[in-house]
Amino acid sequence: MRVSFRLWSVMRVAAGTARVEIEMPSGTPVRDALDILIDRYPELSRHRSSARVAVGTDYVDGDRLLVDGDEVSLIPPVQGG
Amino acid sequence: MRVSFRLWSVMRVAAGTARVEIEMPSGTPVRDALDILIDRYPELSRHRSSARVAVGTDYVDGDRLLVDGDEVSLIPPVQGG
Amino acid sequence: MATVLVQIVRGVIEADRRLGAPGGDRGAVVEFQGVVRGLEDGAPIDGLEYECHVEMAEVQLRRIAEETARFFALDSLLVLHRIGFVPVGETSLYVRAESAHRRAAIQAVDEVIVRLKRDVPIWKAACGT
Amino acid sequence: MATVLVQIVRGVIEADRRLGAPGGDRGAVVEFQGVVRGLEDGAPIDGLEYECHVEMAEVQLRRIAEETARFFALDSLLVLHRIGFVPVGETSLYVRAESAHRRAAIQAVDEVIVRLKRDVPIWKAACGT
Repeated sequence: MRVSFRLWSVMRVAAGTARVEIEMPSGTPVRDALDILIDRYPELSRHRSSARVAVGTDYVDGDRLLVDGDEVSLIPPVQGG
Repeated sequence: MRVSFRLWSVMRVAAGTARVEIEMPSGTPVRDALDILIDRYPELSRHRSSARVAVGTDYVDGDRLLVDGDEVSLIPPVQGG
Repeated sequence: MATVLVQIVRGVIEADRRLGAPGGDRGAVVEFQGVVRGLEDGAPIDGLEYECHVEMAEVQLRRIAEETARFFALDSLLVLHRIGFVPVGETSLYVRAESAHRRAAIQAVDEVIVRLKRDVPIWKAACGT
Repeated sequence: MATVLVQIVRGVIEADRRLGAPGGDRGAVVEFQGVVRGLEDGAPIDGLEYECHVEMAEVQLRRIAEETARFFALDSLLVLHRIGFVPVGETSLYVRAESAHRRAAIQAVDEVIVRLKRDVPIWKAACGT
């Protein structure tokens, strides 16, 4: 399946891109998908522990199994207000 | 000396007047002045325990000695807002 | 030094949205409006008639506002209380605090209202339908 | 049921002062404005550039606003967050709560902001001089 990652703020800057598409096995858990992403973009690794993950418009945890077409956002600490 | 009392809200309504002037000895403490007022307007007595007293624009306690020309306000529980 | 303004007013309160020095360090502006509700003790009313010892109210309110502005290190604090007849749905009390930080502005607005309701000589009477 | 409106906006926030059903039971209206300050980490700036995951931000913000409005039994709750470039002195966040009682409106405004600052995907970057 094809997973679309969206990178925001400091993570977008670190990776130098706002979107990354990666092929991976269907049903990959979020935490494994992040491993795959960080293999490709090691400059994201220092943000991993502080970032949350969303699929679509909702936060998810690392156990969540991804399906084809999921859009995964990496959410570094937010700063609205 | 002449002491001018101002009555407000429920106390004004109870006494049927907003202002009362009473002659009393110079240096009368506030608490004695209230006794004199309430002798004249016994319908104020049931409000006495809940009312505070101000001289001019400041709250005072019962020990305060009045001087000629003092304006004494009886302040039932306030309801601003 | 904070800009502090308090006023007992007759007639409609027009919130002064321009208060505070432009270019000040404010990061938070909090405004409160107390509005006359349609029911008083469960009965419908047309409005409230506010009675006020004006000279004393202005002195007490200024003291409260100055102390609160100092304590919370506000940039500005404005307090307007309308008196006389205030129809249902109109504003009887308007408070505006400007501060560098949100919490200070919010707490200052609350503090001013708590102290106003305790110490400022204003009373209300329901005006029936 | 409370009237709840949330919006991510580009361009100047014009506070909607007409929100809320006329004749509602509101006795308190609390408004908060977050204003961009002239210094960021001690250095003078021209403004802040807000980045936002808009679809997600609107969903998260709506959930926060609806839960808060229900919990505090508000009459209405409006939350506007501006994104893109916001110059110093302009409003980046506007929150307005209407309620029967003051404390509910004040606490609701604070609660919305606390949760927004924790969960709504918006980020800022200083724009230097």
